[in-house]
Amino acid sequence: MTLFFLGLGLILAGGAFAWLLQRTRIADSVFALLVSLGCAAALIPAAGVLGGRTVAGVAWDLGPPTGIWAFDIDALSALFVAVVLGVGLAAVLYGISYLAPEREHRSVGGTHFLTALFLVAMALVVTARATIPFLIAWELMALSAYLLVVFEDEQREVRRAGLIYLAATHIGTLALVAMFALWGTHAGGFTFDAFSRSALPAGAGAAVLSLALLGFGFKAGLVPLHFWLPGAHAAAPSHISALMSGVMIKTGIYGLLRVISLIGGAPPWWSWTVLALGALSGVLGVLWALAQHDLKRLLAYHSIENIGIILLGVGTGALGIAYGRPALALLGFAGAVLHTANHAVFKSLLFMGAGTVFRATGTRAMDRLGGLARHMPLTWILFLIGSVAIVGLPPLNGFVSEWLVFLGMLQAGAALGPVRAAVLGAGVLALIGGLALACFAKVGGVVFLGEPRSESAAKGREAGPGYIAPMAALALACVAIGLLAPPAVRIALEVAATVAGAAGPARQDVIAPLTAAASGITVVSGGLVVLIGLAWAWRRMLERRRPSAWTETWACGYNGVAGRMQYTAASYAAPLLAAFARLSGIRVARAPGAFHTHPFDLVLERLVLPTWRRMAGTAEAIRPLQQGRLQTYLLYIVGVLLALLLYLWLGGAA
Amino acid sequence: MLLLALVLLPALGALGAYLHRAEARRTAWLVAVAAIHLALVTLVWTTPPPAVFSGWIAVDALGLIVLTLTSLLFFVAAIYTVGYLRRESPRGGRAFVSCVLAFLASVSLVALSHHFAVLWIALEASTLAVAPLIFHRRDRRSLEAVWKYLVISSVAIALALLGTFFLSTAQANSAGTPLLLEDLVADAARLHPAWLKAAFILLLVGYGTKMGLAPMHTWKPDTYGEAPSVVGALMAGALTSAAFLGLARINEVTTAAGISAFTRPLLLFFGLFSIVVAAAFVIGQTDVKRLLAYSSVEHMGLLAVGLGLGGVGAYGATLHIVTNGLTKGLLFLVLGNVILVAGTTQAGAMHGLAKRLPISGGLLLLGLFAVTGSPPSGVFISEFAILRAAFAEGHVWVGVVLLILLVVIFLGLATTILKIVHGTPERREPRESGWLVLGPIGLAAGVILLGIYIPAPLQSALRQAAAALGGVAP
Amino acid sequence: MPAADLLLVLVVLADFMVLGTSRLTTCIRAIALQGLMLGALPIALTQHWSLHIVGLAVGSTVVKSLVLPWFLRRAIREAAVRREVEPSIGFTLSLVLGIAAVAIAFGVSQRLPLPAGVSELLVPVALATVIMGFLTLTTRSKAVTQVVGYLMLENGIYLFGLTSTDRVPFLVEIGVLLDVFVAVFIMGIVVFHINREFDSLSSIRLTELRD
Amino acid sequence: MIAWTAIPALLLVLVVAPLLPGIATKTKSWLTGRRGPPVLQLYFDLGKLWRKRSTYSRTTTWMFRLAPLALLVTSVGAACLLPLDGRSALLGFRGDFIAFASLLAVGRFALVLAGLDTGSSFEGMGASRDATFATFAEPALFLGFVTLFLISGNLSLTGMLGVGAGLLSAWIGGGGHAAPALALITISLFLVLLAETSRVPVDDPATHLELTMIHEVIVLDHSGPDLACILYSSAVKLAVLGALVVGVLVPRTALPAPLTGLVFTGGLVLVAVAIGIVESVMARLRLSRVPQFLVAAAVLSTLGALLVLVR
Repeated sequence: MTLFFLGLGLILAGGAFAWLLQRTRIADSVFALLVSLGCAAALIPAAGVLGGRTVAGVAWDLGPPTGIWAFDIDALSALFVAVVLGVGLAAVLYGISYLAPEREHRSVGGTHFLTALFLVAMALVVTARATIPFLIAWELMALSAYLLVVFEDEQREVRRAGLIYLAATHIGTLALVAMFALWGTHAGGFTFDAFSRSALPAGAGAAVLSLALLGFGFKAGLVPLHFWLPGAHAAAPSHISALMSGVMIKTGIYGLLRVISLIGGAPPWWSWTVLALGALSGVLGVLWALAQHDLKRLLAYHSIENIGIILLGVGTGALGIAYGRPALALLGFAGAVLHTANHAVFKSLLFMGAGTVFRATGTRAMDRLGGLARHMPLTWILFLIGSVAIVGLPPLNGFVSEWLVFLGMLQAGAALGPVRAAVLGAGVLALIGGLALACFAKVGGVVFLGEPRSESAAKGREAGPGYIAPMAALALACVAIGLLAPPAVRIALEVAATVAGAAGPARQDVIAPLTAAASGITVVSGGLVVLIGLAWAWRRMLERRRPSAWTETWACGYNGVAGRMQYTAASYAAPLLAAFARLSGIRVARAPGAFHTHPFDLVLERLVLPTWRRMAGTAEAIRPLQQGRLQTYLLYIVGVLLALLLYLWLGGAA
Repeated sequence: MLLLALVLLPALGALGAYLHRAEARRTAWLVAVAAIHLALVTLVWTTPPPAVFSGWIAVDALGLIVLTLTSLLFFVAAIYTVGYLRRESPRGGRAFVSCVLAFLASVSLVALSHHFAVLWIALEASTLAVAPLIFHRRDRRSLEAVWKYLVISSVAIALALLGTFFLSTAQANSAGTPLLLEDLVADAARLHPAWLKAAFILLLVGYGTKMGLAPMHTWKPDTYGEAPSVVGALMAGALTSAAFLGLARINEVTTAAGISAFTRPLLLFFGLFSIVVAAAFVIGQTDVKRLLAYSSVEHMGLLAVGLGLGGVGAYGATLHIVTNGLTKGLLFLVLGNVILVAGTTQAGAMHGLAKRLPISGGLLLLGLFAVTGSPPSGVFISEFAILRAAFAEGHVWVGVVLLILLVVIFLGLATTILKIVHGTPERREPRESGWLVLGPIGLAAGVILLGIYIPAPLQSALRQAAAALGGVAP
Repeated sequence: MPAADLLLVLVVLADFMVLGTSRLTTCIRAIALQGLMLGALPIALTQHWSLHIVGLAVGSTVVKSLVLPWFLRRAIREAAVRREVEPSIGFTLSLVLGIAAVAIAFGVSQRLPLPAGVSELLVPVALATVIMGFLTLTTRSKAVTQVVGYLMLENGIYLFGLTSTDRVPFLVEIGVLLDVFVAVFIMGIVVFHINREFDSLSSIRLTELRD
Repeated sequence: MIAWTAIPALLLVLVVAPLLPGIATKTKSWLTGRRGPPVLQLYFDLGKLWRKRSTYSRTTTWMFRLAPLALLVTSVGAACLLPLDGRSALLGFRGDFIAFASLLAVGRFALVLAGLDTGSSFEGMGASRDATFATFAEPALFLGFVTLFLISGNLSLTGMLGVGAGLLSAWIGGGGHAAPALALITISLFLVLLAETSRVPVDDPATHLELTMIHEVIVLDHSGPDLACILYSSAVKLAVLGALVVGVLVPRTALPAPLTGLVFTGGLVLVAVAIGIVESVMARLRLSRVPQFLVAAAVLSTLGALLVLVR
């Protein structure tokens, strides 16, 4: 743990230097160096735990009311620490290049400091083992993220997105505060140890679990608590979007898993709810992503989708505990944690790709992009790797975790009793996969392929190594996890075992065969790579013998293609969205010779904002209470006095 | 003697300030008195002095907490005043410093008094000391504000006087010095319950009005809206705490007399009602000072709720006195900086504060998160304790309502304050004056420190105070 | 005792005078009169003389019947405010409510267990005065009348305080008196400013600060 | 995990595959009273295309050239995962059916990107439609697998369709409602086959109007060996999905080895004939109706799964 805290200290110090030295030339290098060192140092204990060693937790007693501050790294924490700091390091390094052009306009050093703080807070969230440090880390994370989101606060949209984010996260935090208050009251202590030792009465247990779902659900961004997410992710600088989408929302998942492990399982109704919410988030997230025209908003909605997939895993695992099927629990949780890690990697990669595109072209509107593959080949390949991974296709990591989630749900079908119904979730997951494929084909095709749709897209040029290297590292991770499926699956299962509380031979009975099966994935993925590579070599050899001709696109007799004539993102998505009718969340504007679709968030604009307006209206309606006349104010006092005397007279005097 | 000095020093200081003709000397005088007062308070912590005037003036944990808060806030405010008076030189500056010092004297007396009549006199005196300060700007609006403040406060405090008389009537059959806190508590069983209850009601209305519990809070937005920011900080941080102390004192008596079943529901009701009203008026509030006033109403409500819940809630309420006081001081002073450069209290007319005044902007943001109870601010710790009490004492619905209202209030506050912090500023200001930011920085540090660690002496004081109020420390 | 009862009746009559008149000067005169009765009451009520009683009587008389009325008169002298506008509920209704207040006060006092040795009229009159003070405060719009209402309220409470004169120390009563004095003093200054600042012929509303 | 015995059947499929579209077309021609192209037409086409050189648009990138190869590799790869000989697949492991579906998806992903790579709105249109319909086909396919899993209790395709699947006993009324469930998913898988291989009523391979085409329009710009790859891959995909249908419909674990190959080939031919029959009796659906068609397939699969679930 010393190494861990030392690492976090280094990260913070790096941030502080970046801030203090921001006018000097060495600021960036010092920042990069210290953060790299810090991440490396803090990752060592985490890697050790994942490798099977144990770390001794620490606890300081600060006296009431903040009580004991305990920190510990178990397998679950270790995985999340690895995600936070691994992806975090890439994001920070990317951020240094990404923010460099902003240097003239604003305090970049301050942003770097906040980023470091954000990282540290997240690392503390996943290692804290007592209420107060957890909540403090949680809120530091939420607030530093807020400050990072409003980086470009001169834009109205950004401010609005920030406010909505802040409101959502605050509600979530309060739900957690209530959860801990309730839990601690019943457990007689506020450390996680006390929680795990106590048995909650049924009513309190239900309340704790519901509040956990609300509080962590807001952070994770599951439908319908997701409404803050697209705006905030789109508004933030890209490396922050990467961190938020890739890492921050996962702390919600961490929270759910931690609560499950502390309570020792959840009742069926809760597990089914999680499963249903996962299905809902998955389908609606990807559907709404499909409707977006803004690259980053689209990616943000995909985070909701992937949170849905993760929740399908979490729900399956919880069902496994609830119905006493440890194998099911292991598989479900393993799918969830592996997908969490995977999503962190490829979603950060994608957001960085989007940021690179934004820096190169100055726009995020997909209908103004196109043809970037020619001038930005590296960015395109890296983005493509991210896309293939997120769609869950071999040979990359997304496939491995979706495979686990699928297996988990099918495993439910092998059981007896009501839990069997979970098997139908496989159909939902398949639909999600299909929609995601359609969506990322759209993104890749519209943004990078074809012809540029605007001047700015035509100007796009390849980014420097400061952008490419962090993305390449993440892409490499995607490939590595995809090809080395067996160890990844084994680690995920070990982590899942800590969540499920499974131990001993039962656990090995599940882990060994699955790890073996995962080598099948390696064969498929490796085969795919090798065969396509061979086919490509062979085809090029053939081409050398019969050289190809180069001409215009045929386009059914039209002369060539012009940028504006191409299929747009909106028209591409139209048939799919039409099939989902109103659920798809687009407003269609038709005019002779013109067709526009405007995506909007169903929950935000149909539910949240109207509710808020109604509340504001109610508040407005009682304003006349404070209408300025002194006599009326005095009447209030008299009225209160009389009412109280009446109370005394009627009830209290006896 | 030390206790008397705590009251007499600022009282004589007030007279002395009036004799100084040069403004610079007056402000130096002010800072000096504040510093000495703070030093004396520190002395009280290290060597608790004996009671004087046969126990009428004494120091106990609860009083000491309020006294320290007041002294600390006053010191910060005094430093701030140096910068403030440089920027905005008021007419009648002489009266300003004198009244501020008189205020310190009266609030110190409130904190030290263990006699209900003395308590009343001191609170009334503090009311009157503040009145000229509100009228500081001498325009129509401040005239209206001071008039409303005076009438409502005076009427309320008159009711409190009636309550004090009732209390003495209730004591007719019991032994001990009339209206002396210790004797009332010691012989509480023989107090006449009906008179005691009536006394509680009147004191609740009287001191509740001084605190600003809804619906008796009506003077608050007007007063805070028109008073100079320094005065706002002192009122919202110290004066309301002193008024709450009055309520806490009678609560000590009712708890000892065993009529909590009668008093606690009332405290809960007024507490929650205050928070409801605050929530309703915070939404869409465009005047930043009125916004803070309603926030103050909310926190007074929280204090009442904590007291009404008992148990850990009493501890939470006691801690909340401190955390709320520091936070309110921070917010008022920082907003004072904003108003000094913007020349208005309308949120719509200020934006880009984070770029215009980076330090104040950051502090305002911090204050916003602190006052809404985000960890790691001390306010969070105290609110958490109150929430725990709601669950532990079986008032789950109180906890639920509280949480929902806190969300609404957060939204209202955040909407307005973030509008000020973010955006593009009209122009940039030169470097911020140290006098104007030093105090708020100190307060912010204090608020955050209390959210992480509570020093041992304060901890034991809180424990004793909670026990006196019939509660327990967590 | 009869002297005390007579004084108490006069106190109530002064209350009604305030409620019934439209002239500000009459109001102030009524409150001055009431102050005089209050000054006399400690002496009339007491059974054993002491410096405490005398001091209280003198202090009250000076503050309540001389200084404050004089000060209020001064406050309104410069502005030509002489008449109270119609109160928001009308003079007749004000008087009727005043009578109701007296009735309620008597009804309530029947139920309150009082320490022995106190005039039976004292508590009802105190309560009636408090209520009528509130009535004045909440129905009149002129600032001066409200100060008068506040004084009535204070007088009622003071009357109640007389029930426990022998138990409340002298120092306290002087402190209370001083506070009331300063309060009215400051109010008077504000009234003076109000009269100067706002058009004295228009009805003074003071409702600019609102939400 | 790897069963080399599956190689002959695999080779058989790879060789026979181009025959199936020919048979389908021939059947359709016969039924509509025409002679139609020869059954081996696709072999001729492939041969001709192979000898030509490719023409590329200057708009396109390497993606355009990669797609045909990816399609080829993934189709063949999918074939490796199916127990074509009725016993075991070349490669089998727990959850390999997910890899099976995903491999087909990889090919489609590449093809859709290649379509968008040309910058032509015709191919964009085709890409959009292909992606749309594939999306709706996916749940039907997976729920089919789910049903097979529920019946067999096995998580690999070999276990679901080949050795140990117990499909035969299921058909003849072994466990509860297994037989009707199998019938339902057979239909469902056949519908998926029609959609995935772009046949009537989802798409008309014979159409010549670009605006109504789906599959054909994506590959408008492909030529020479690239087009040959695509056409061959489509045929393999048809054979693979056909083999899946045959595998469900005709469990062959009990048959002696030589007979298996014969029965299997016969089954594939029958599937092709069935496609031809459907093409001659049905018209192409309106594009907006296609999702409904595929949802219907998914509903059939779900129904099948439910039948087994509630046993």
